[in-house]
Amino acid sequence: MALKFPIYMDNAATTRTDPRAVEAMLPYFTEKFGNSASRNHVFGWDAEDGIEIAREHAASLIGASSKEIIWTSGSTESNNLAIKGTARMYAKSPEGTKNRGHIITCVIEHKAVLDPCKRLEREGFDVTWITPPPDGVVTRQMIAEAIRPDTILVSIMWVNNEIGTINEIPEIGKLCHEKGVIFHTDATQWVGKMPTDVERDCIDLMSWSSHKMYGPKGVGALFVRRRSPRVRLEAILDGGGHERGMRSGTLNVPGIVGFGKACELCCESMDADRERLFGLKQKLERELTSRLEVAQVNGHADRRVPHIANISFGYVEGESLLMGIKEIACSSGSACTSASLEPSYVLKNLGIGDELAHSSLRLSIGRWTTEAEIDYAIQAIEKSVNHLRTLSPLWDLFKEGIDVSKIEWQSH
Amino acid sequence: MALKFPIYMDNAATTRTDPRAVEAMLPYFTEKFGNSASRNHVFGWDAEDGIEIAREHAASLIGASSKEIIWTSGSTESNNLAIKGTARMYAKSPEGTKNRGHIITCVIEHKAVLDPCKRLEREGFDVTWITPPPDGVVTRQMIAEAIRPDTILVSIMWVNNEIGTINEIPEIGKLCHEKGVIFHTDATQWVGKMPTDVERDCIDLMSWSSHKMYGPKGVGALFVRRRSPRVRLEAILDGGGHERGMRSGTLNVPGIVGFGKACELCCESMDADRERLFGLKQKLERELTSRLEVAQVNGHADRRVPHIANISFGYVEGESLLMGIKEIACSSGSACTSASLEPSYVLKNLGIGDELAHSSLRLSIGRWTTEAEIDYAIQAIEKSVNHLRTLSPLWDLFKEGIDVSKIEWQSH
Amino acid sequence: MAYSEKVIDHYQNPRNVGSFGTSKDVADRKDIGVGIVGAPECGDVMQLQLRINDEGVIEDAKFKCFGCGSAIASSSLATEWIKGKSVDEALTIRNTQIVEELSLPPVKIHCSVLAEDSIRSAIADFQKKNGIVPANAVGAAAAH
Amino acid sequence: MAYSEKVIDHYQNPRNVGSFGTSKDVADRKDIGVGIVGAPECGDVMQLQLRINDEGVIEDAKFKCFGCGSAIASSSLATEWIKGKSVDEALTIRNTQIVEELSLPPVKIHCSVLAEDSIRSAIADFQKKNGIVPANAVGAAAAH
Repeated sequence: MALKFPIYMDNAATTRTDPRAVEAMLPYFTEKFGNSASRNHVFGWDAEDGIEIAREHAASLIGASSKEIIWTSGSTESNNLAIKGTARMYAKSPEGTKNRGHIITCVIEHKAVLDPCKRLEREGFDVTWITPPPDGVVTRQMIAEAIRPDTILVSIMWVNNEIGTINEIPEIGKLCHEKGVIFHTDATQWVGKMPTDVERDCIDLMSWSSHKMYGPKGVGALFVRRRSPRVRLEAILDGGGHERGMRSGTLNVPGIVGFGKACELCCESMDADRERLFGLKQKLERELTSRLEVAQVNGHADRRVPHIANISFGYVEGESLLMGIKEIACSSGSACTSASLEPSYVLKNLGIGDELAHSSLRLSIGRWTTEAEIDYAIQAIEKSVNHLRTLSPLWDLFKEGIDVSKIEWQSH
Repeated sequence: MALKFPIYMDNAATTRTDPRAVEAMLPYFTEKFGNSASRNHVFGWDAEDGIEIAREHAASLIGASSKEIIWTSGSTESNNLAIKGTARMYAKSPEGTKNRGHIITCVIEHKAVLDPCKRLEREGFDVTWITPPPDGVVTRQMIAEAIRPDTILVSIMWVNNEIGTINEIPEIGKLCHEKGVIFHTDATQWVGKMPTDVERDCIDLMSWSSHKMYGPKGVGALFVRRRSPRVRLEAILDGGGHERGMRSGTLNVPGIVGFGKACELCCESMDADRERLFGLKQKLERELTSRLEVAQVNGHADRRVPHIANISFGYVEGESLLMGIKEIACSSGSACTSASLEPSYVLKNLGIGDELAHSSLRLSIGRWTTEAEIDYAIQAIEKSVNHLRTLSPLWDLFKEGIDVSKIEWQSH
Repeated sequence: MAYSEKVIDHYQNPRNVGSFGTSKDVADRKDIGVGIVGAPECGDVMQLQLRINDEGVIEDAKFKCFGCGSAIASSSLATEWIKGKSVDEALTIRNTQIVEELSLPPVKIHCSVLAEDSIRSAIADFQKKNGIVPANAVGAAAAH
Repeated sequence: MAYSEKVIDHYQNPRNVGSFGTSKDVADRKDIGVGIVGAPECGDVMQLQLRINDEGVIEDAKFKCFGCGSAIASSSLATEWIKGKSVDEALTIRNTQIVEELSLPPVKIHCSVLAEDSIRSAIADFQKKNGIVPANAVGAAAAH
């Protein structure tokens, strides 16, 4: 089959919506278009039925009860609601005071976790920021050492979105339940791709997003445990009392229906997808690191999800590499996904070095990635890296045997 | 043309998405499916282009610059962001203190305004709750009397969602600008239906929602004035710094594109739609109040939008009336749109009386409402009211000349 | 929250609608017991009139109702159930039986309570008119 | 944030890539001025080597660049512009001209600044090697 360009390898940023999910959504725009809060007519009932079927699918994907699913606009909102909602609900002293409670998180979390935690710091909460070792894995041991008698919340992502490392989530969950601390995980890069059981793994709050698992953008979910313990949250969006009072606002009916369908599809194809993607990722990493000098896979050697490969190519700047392989849509630690030009804080914080952060490429594959695309990517990246090294003054220095990191650079 | 049942007359709850808006969205699910924050490939650029074109349409619908449009998940979020964001940004003293600033709003606002204001009261702000007279109109004079030296925010809806009354928004806007007070209006039932010019009318912050104006659910906008004055807001959703730092989170690209298309369509057909709907609403109200005894139109006689009719039929309970006209999808002040069975707080607060609140019907029409549907509704409502009055002990009392309100009822 | 078929049936074809006269008409009739419960500002008022013979058997029952479909169905059903029953039998009807028969959702349970109340209230009116002191008067009042 | 056609052209066909030798090779050559600006941890390093004749004319220029497409294009363009120019003329090149020629977006202006810096730095190196004190040395240094 002929390749179709550009090849999409940025599935960690967002995924294509599965056409079956789009098809499921369509009737809810123009036929069953009611407001699910309308209690008195069939348009409202149809919308509510759609919502509740989706809730069942979302719940069964993660081993929860459907009453434990709160719909949001996406992972950012889910994370904000979980973190701020818990802190403000379980605060040990009122607003305007200090020492309102202790929160543990990690410096390589997504900004949607970091920024709410920073805000809570300003609101009088105490935050411990764990820095994982260069392999990127947050362990039970690190949390155990950080927990204090006044700890109210631990928030650790299941999978890091840039390097794909898997943290010790079940172990941390069990620890938190032993210690009576509420445990939140941002599972945006995990759910739908890997088997999930919030009950077994002692998760209290879990965020995830439709558009990272082949559903539409603009919808997310927050799992909120209802028993042992029953978790309560202070809402962020007030008004009307939808979603058990935790999230007011007219529900995005078509979006939720599409998300539900995407959950159902992930349930069905997760095992096959996972194995196939793992094989493709292995090939990509193996070929690139064997064909090219000074190419390193970032993150832990084994504890990584099958869809994210993050590789640094020494002495080549990432953005220029993206330009050289413009028929492949992927991202680099060099140019942040938001408007900033700072290199990836994730790679920086792991002590990989700013230079290798600037030289990194994230290739994230998905349901429609083919082996032919992987083969093409390998060729294209090899060629472009070699070309850029002919332009690179750093490559010359490296080849002369000079340690680039020892030079005193004239920064500007 | 044969009528198609059920007839939808609940356009104030939500509207059918215009098929042209759905068509505009479709490519953004499966073809141009990128994350608009992806800066390095064509999937991201296409998504961003879609967002920015939509922003232009939204801005030109309200006379703003596109840089003044912040995308949200809907009016509830827009209202929360505008009200809490302003109060927390312009607070006169820190959290945990009293007298942090004065806010003026009105008791018949939507819950998405009332509940944030109540939360701010708990956070140390002082709120004046204006109760409008039975005609429901909030005037410049009422605000002028309530403004104090420490007033930081006035939040008054443009149109009431239950009775359709139009408040003195341009006049209140000018007053607020004279006094240096930030002015927010929840314009959910106004924008897209009536000509809007935030510049002329001195609006600083304005919320509205896609799904009330023939766009998809799950998307809203907040207009945030950028000059004279430049309004600043403390974000509610942190993380990533999207939307000029005011609203983080991956943008709902297809939803926003659909919303943009809906704005464009409203620009085109607003004048014609408005005139047609006004005629239909007039007929509905005129016929029902002339054919039936003790039937009153709620709200101001003239200052009302063309798409909302709210009529009370004395001695008939609203929910049973809905059941009697089940081929017409509409709502009643008797059963609240959320899960509560409380009668409409809007009608109650206007001093119409709980009894007439329980007897009210809201018929809200829209782009696809036909005259044949109006004629059918008139017939069906007349018939059902007459039938229910044969069952009503209150109707008998009325007919015996007994004043129902003077009886001491055995409440349970 | 669609209505059950039985609620719809009672709503569309209510049994025993009507009265044996206005409040004034029946005020002095010792064979008629009148119960009016609820309040307009609460959204439901039920009026039940019972014609009771010398043996204490409810020979006929008529209702009127201002209220939602579930309230109308509950009172309609109540008239069906009590016709032909003795006063004592009628007093054994519990709102939970109405809930079950009509498959009322939790938010509509108050309608069934109102129907039970209207039966008790009408019988109490009959007993008061006839100077009968019910054995369990205190208990019944305390039940609500 | 698509790149302009001129940036793409310079990226794909960079002009004057290379060097007149390694740093060590050219360290003692008085006809060569070397400028290396930027830092790896900032994501861009530009190396410019100029061969300048006795009349102070830039006879040849070579660059290498570790940096994004805009940085590569800026340095490539700089070599094109300064070849054949006198040292004094080369010093009149301003980053804003590079921004304009390449249609660089605001977030990429720093690339043009780096290119201007590399010209100044290479010329300063040449002047230092040849004991020339530039008339406007203080002014030039203060400009950045």
